[in-house]
Amino acid sequence: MNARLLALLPAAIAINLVIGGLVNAMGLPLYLDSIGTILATVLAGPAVGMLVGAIGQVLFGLINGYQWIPFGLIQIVIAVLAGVAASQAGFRSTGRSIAWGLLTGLVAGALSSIISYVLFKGVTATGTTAVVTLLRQLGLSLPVAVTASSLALDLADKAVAFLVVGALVRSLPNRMIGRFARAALAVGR
Amino acid sequence: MSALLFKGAGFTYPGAPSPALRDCVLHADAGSITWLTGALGAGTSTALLLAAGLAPRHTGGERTGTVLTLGVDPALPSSGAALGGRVALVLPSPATQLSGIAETVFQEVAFAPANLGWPRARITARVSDALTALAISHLANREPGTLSGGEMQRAVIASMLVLEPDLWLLDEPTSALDTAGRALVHALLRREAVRGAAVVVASEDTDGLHQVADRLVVFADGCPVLDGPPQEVLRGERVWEAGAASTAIAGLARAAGNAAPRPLTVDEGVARWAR
Amino acid sequence: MGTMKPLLMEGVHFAFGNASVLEGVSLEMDAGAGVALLGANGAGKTTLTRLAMALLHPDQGRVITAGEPTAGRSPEDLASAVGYLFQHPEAQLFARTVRAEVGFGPERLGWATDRIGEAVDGVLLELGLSTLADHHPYDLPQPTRRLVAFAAALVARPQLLVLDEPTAGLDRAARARVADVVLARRASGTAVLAVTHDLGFAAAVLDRAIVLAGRCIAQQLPLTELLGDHPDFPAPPLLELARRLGLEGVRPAAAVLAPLLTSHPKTGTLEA
Amino acid sequence: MSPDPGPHVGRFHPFTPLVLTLCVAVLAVAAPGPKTAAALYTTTVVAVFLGGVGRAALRALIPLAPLWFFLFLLHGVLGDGDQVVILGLSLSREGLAAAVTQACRLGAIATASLTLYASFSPARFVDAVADRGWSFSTAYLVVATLLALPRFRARALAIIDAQRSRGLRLRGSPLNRVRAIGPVTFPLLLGALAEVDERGYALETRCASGVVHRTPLDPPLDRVGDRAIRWLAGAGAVAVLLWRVFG
Repeated sequence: MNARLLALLPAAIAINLVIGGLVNAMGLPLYLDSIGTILATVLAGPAVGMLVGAIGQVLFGLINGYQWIPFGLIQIVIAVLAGVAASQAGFRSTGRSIAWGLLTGLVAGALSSIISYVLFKGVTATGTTAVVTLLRQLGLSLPVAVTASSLALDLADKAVAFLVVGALVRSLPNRMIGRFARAALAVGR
Repeated sequence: MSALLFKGAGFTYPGAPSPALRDCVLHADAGSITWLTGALGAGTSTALLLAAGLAPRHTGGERTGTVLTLGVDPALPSSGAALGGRVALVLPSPATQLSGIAETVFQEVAFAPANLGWPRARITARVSDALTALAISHLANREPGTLSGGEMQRAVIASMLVLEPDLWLLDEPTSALDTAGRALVHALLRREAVRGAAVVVASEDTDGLHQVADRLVVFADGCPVLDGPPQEVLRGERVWEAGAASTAIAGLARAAGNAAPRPLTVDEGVARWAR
Repeated sequence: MGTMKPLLMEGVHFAFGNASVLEGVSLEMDAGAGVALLGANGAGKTTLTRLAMALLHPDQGRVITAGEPTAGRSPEDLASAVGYLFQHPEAQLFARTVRAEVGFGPERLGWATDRIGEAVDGVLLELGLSTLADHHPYDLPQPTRRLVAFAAALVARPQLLVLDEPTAGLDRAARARVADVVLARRASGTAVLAVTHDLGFAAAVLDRAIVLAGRCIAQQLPLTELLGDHPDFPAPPLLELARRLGLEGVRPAAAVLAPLLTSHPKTGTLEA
Repeated sequence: MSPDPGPHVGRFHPFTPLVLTLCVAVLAVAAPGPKTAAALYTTTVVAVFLGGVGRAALRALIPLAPLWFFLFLLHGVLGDGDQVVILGLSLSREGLAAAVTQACRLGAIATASLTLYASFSPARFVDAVADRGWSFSTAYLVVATLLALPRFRARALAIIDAQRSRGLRLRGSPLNRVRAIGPVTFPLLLGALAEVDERGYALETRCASGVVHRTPLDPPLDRVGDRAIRWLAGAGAVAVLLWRVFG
């Protein structure tokens, strides 16, 4: 692996693991644990994005004890979708970024609800599970409650994640855009 | 044959409106210390990246003309084999030069030799010599991230010294060091030149350089405009015209309307102006 | 601002957990004062500046910044009165242009748009950044980026400037520009507290030295007296020369010393 | 990555805790009912205490507490099927069993995982990989990220301090907070990207790309005991998995 990727990847993975905490410190109930994956995909392609997402998920499990390694699959799906979005200049405007974010959120939400229900009995990260419990008390069945809460949170989380990465890449200085040719394509510059 | 040779070398960063280096002719010889100075943007830092081959191989952008580093064109992908571990590069911000996986300063300095697959005994011996040379043996077991700026800069220099390079490329190598630290690094560079290495320093810190450098090259607007013995260049007027600067005392003499050649040190200043 | 002191600390104690950092620190700064905060790494210099900015609060004693105790207040409350330059200032840059970056503070403070425009243009002129106003900060070399962050700390014309290593990583021209601006702001009444290892800069633009050691203020005296007499603080070239030429009590800056050296171009003897 | 990985577990070859953690995960997923899951969890906790890393088992309770609470709530209290009254609460028998099983599964995995993290020494891991001649890049990415985390967290806090000192208010209306996302996250992202070039130059100059066989600085001992534990645990886990899938 060339030295540039050895320098880029740890930073992108660390962003996946740190930005959530940063945003929570501001009282926003978002995970944003895929910004590094999306950014790496836009800058260096989906293969790199998948690696960032996968290693990030393993390290998240290692550090926090939560065993979310099965959710690594979702990071890979996000990298694929972000790659498709980038190839279609999906980050060219706020509107397009959010649209691609919602699409990714839909797919990610559906997948995570299956994993959450089948493997984890609907109990995953505190935020999501609190919503599940609420819906359950309103009388929804567990599978429906899990699916609804995963979808709702993932739609919001991925929309904001795509929004942030799109706004960032659009505002990148010329020197950086010149260094990451793919990024220019992603924002139609 | 020069350790470093630029013939009509030019370079433009990707997305940059104008070239950072234009039609640059420069050489640096083994066994001597060549000091490059110039205002910000004059091209000295770019010259070092070109010499190391990182421009354009890593930076992207366009290079023109010829660059030969230890007789090889460093921009060629195949140059890695010929130059690997023989060219040392020290950049201004120590924090970004760390390996990222060392838990101790010892492991940090041993990073490159380990990557090159040196035998363990040789690594241990060379690392402790390098730590001693930079007077940081007492930091061997400290975590690199917890060092002060000056300590980190010495650790980065030590992690290059360990390789016994044939060509040193140093960009503002003493920016975070105090007076004593600066003197120690200058003495170290002199010993490296005596050992036969070519030492090229890019720095605006001209205060101590006339006791260190064998040759001073002043850059302006992307290419060398002055090249000569430090004492002569620093006492003259053209160094200021090129947008660079001489020592603090020479600057004071110039502000006081003194004509060239001007005093360089406090002692010379006292001799010149004392009643 | 009348007689209100930009910064007052009375018997300040501060500890990280059980590791005491500052014990019984008292200091006072008047309008226009210029203080260099010196001391070894870990002596508590940055902690003291963070206390002044209400980024930290004392365990005992009082910190009064811009006439108001910092107890119960947070940095954003002091943002209009205090300009704080962090050690790695470029780490806070995010806007697409220098103008937008520098205007961020005043905008957060709710200034009117035209007032923001004037303040930004003024500070960019002061720092020689006017031609770069529409450049992206990350398209500029790192020293210039640091100058942009410095402009962001100055733009709201605070009455107190707290600077952490203001000249670190700057090129010669930028260093001279920062020195000129600090002197000009002090002349207009702004107090400046600077943590610095750059003794040439300190001697040229600041007056008093506060040396932190052993968790308290070990020494507090004019800079020109301290530098050169203390092993840790050697005298920078211009101060050394001024002292050996018998020019005591003169600010060791080229602009000040030069006229005193009006010497015959040929013989170079001192006629003043 | 606590400074002292514990008196006993530190003696193991770095790969041993790694393989054991994977085995515990496989066994946990394969555990059919509450009894087997509970047995696995207790064995894991006992083993961890014997290994001298008891505090990892205790620290695991922090992430586990909310999970256990919601499992009990969702499946116990709100579970359907025939009810049983315990301590005045009417709980679903079947739901409770499912909740206990899942709780113990997560308990075993979280305990093993945090023990691995507590005993993880980056340098020994890199040396173990180098000793085997495996891919240095993968070891580099894992270790460089773990060691970068404290630096990124510190920088994130510094950014919040810096923006607040310029007047940014983080509390206030949700719109105000969403608008604050840019000034808080962009500096971290741009700063990280701006550093990539210089970090890449340093890694290239110090021959970190295209490493063929790296010299381990202090190769960890791989005793027969270590290898035996790894093979036995691995075989056992695979056997249980096969039995569970095809049994």
